[in-house]
Amino acid sequence: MIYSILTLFDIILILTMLWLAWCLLNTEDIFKAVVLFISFGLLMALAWVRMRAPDVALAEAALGAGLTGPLFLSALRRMNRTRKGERRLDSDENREKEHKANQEQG
Amino acid sequence: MKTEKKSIRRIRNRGKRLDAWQLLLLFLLLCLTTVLGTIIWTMPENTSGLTDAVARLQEQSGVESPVTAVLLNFRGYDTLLEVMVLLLAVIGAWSLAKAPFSGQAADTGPVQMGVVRLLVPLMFLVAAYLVWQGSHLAGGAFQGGAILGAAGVLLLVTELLFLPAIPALPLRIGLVFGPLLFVVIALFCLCLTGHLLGYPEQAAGGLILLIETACAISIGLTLASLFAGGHPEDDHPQSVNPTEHSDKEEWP
Amino acid sequence: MITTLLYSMTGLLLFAMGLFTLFIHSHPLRKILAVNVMSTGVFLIMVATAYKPMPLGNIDPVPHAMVLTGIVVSVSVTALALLLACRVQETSNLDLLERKKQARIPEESRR
Amino acid sequence: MISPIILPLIAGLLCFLLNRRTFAIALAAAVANLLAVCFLTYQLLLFGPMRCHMGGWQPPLGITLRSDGPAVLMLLMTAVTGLAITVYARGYFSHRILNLRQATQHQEQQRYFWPLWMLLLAGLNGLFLSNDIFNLYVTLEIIAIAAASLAALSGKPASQLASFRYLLVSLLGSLTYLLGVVFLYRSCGILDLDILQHHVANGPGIRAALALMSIGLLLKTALVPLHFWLPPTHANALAPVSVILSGLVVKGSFYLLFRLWFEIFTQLITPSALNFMGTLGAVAILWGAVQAMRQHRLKLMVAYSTVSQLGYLFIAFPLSRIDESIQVWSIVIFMALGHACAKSALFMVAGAVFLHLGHDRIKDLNGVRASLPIPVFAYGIAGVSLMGLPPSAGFIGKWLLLTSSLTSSQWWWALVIITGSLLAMIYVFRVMSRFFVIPEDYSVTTSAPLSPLLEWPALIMALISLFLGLAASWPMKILATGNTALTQVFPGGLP
Repeated sequence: MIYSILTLFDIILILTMLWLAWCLLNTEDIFKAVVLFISFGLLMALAWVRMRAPDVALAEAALGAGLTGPLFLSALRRMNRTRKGERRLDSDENREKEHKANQEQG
Repeated sequence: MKTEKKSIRRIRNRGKRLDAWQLLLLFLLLCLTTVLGTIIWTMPENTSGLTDAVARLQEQSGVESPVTAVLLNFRGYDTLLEVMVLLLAVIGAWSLAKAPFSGQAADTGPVQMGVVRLLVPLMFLVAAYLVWQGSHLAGGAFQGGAILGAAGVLLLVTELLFLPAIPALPLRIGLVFGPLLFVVIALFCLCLTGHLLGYPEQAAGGLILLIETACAISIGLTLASLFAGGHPEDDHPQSVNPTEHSDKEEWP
Repeated sequence: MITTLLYSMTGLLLFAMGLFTLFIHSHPLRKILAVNVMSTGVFLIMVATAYKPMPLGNIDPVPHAMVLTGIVVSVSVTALALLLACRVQETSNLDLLERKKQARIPEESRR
Repeated sequence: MISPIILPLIAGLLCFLLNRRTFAIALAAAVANLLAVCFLTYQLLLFGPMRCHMGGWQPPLGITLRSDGPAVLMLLMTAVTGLAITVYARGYFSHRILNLRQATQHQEQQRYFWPLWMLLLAGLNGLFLSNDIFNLYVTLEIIAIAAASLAALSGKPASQLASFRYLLVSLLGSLTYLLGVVFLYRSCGILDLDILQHHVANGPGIRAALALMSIGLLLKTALVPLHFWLPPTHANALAPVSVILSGLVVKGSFYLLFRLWFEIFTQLITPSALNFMGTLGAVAILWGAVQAMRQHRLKLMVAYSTVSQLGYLFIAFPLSRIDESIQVWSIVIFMALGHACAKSALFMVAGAVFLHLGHDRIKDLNGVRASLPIPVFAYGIAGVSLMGLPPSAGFIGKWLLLTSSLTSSQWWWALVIITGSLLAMIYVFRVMSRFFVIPEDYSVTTSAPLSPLLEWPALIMALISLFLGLAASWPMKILATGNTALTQVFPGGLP
C-alpha cells in the first residue's frame, strides 16, 4: 500500500519536474524561464529528500533559491539594461559619488 | 499596424518551427537517450558501491554523519580542490570587471529594511547551526556557507552593503582564510601522521569542525562576492608609477 | 528498484532536454540555464544510483558527497559564466557605441 | 609526491592574498615545482612507480595519487614550460605596463594573472598525478575555470566572447565526462583506477561510460569536428595565456583520454574504434594545416597549427594494435613533449612580434628579422620541430609513427603524416619568408626594445624541442621504468 502511494508520488513529482524543465527551456520570455528555474530547483530539493539525501537537499535549496536565482535575475537585469543602449555609466558614477559623499558626512 | 503584427507573428513562428538540422539533431538525441535509457534499464543492480567500506571505517573518521565523513575525511582531497574551484571562480569574476553599483533596489522601504534586519541575524544563526550539526546529521560547510552567502546577497540587494565600498584587503583575507586554513591543516597532518589530510584519530572531529567553520565563512563570502560581480575598488597594487622603474633596473 | 529506475530516466531526459536547448537556442542566459538543467540531470542519476528503500539498509554516502561537490562546482561555474555573458554584452555594446561615435565624427567634421 | 600540487596551490592563494611581490612568489613556486618534479623523477628511477594514499585511506574509499613514467614525463613537461611561461609573462606584463596609456589596465591584468596561473598549474599537476576517476573530474573543472578566466583576461570583446564559448564547451565536456563516471560507478561501484583496471568487464554499462567520458574529453581536446572553439580562444588571449592554453591545457585532457583508452579499458577497445579515432586525427592534421595556411594573422595561424598537431596524437591510436603498448606511449609522449615546447616557443614569438609591431598581420611582417633576431631564430627552430625535420622531438615522434604504420602495412596513415609535414612546412615558411624580406626603405626602429625576458624563454623552449630528439633515450628510460618495475607504496608520499 505504502509502496504504491510512494510510487504515485514519485510519478507526479517526476512529471511536474519534466514539465517545468520543458517550459523553462522553451518559453519565449527569459524572465519567466528564470522564475521557472527557481521553482524547478525547489522541486529538485523535494526529489532529493525523497531520495534520502538530506544533505544534497539542503545544499540545493539554499544554493538554488538563495543564490542561483538572484544571480540569474541580476544578470538578466544587467543585460536588459545594456540591451536598451542605456549603459548607465553616468548613473553608476553618480551613485558612487553620492555614496562617497555620504561616507564623508557620516 | 496589421502588417507589423503579422511580421511579429511570423518571427515568432520562425522561432518555433525547427529546420532540418534541428530535426536531425532531435532525432539523434532521441536515439542517444533511448540507447542510454535501455542501458540503465538493463543494468544489473548488484553493487552496493562503497557503503560497506564507509560503514566499516566510520568510527575512525571522528564524525557521525557518513556524508561529512566522506566529504572531509575519506575524500577530503576532493573537497580541498573544490574549495579552490570556488576561489577560482571569484578570482575569475574579479578579473573581469569592477563591481558595478548594483542599482537593484530602487527604493527600499522601511518594512523591507526591518525584515532584512531581522532575517540576516537569523540566517547567521541557522548557518552556524548547520555547520555544527554537520558532524552528526545533515548539514555542513557547504550548506552553512550557502546560507551565509544568501544572507550576503540579501544585504547586497538592499544596499546595506556595497561591495565596491568594502576595502579589498579584509575581503581577500576572508576569502582566502578557509582554503588556506584547509591547506595548512592538511600539511600539519602530514607532519603529524605522515599522510596529507590524515587526521590523528583523537583530534579528527575537532579538526574537521575547525575546517568546516573556516570554510563555511569563506564560502559564504565567496558566494556573496560572486553575486556582487566584480572586484572592489581598491583591489590593485598601490598604483606604482610606471615611469619610476625603467627596465634597466629590473633586469640587470 | 522501480524508484531508482524512474528517477534515473528522469535524469537522462533532463540531460537530453538541456543538451537540445543548448544547441538550438542562441541567448546566452538560456544556454547557461540549459547547462544547469543538464547538470541537475546528471546529479539525479547519481543520487538515484545510491538510493535504497527504507528497510533495506544504509544509503551509499559517496555519491551524495560527489553530488555535493558537483553542485558547488556548478554554482561557481554558473556565476562565472553569467558574469562573462554580461561582460560580453556590455563590452560589445560599448564597442559598437565607440565605433558609431568614431564613424560620426568624420561626418560632422566634413560638414 | 604531493608537493607539485600543494606548492602552486599555496602560491596561488598567496598571490591572491598579497598584492605585491606576486611575481617573486610565482617564480619561487615554479622553480620549487621543477625541483620537486626532478626529485620525483629521481625517485621513480630508483624505486619504480609509486602510490600515495591521501589521508592514509586505502583505495576503494580513499583517493590515491600515483607517479609512473608517463605521468612524470608530463609533469616534467609542465614544470619546464611553466617556468618559461612564468618568466615570459613577467617580461610581457612589464613591457605592457611601461606603455603609459593603459598602464592601470595592464597592472590589473597582471594582478589576476598570477593567482589564476598558479592554480591552473596546481590543477594540471593534480590531473597528471591523480588516480581517482572523480578526483580527475574536479581537476578538470579547476583547469576549465582557470583557463576560461585567463582567456578572458585581455578584456577585448572578441576574447570575452571566445572565452564564454570556451567555458560553455568545457562545461559540456566535463558534464559528459561526469555522466560517464556515473555510469561507471553504477556498474562497478568503484572510483579508483587501479582496481577498476582489474574489474572491467565487457558490459554495455561500461561501454557507455567509456564512450561518454571519451566524448567529453574529446570536446576538451578539440579533435576536429569539435575543434570550433579552439582557434578564437587561443588567438584572442594574451600571449602568455595562449602559451598556457596551447602548450599545456590541451595536453591535460588528452593525457587523461589516452590513459583511459590504453591503460584502464584496454580490453574494451575495438579496432574499429581505434580506426575511427585515427581517421578523425587524419582529418584534423589536414584540415588544421590547410586552415593554418589560409590565415592572415600570425596567432590564428599558430592556433590552427595546434589543431593540426593534435591530430598526430590521435593517429597513433590505430597503430597501437600491432606494437606493445610501450611503443604507443613513447610515440604519443614524444609528440606531446615536442609539441608543447615548440608551440609555446611559437606563441611566445608571436607575442613578442605583436608587442614590437603592435599587430600580427602576416603580410605586414616584413623585416622583423632585423629588429628581433632572437625571436626569429626561435621561430625557425620551433618550426623545424613542427615540420618534423631530423634532430627535433617532432622528428622522432613522426619517425616512430611512420615506421609502425609501414610495418603494420597501414600505409595510408604514413601518407597523411607526410602530407601533414609538407603542409606544415608551407605554413611555417610562409611566415618565415616575410620575416626575412627586408624592404628597401626599412629602418630599424627601436622604439621600445624588448626585454630579454621576452626573447630568451622562447629560444630556450625552441632549443629544448630541438635537442629533445637527440636525448631521446632519456625519456624512454623513464617511460620504461613506469611500465616494468613493481609498484611500491609510499605511505608518507614525500616529497
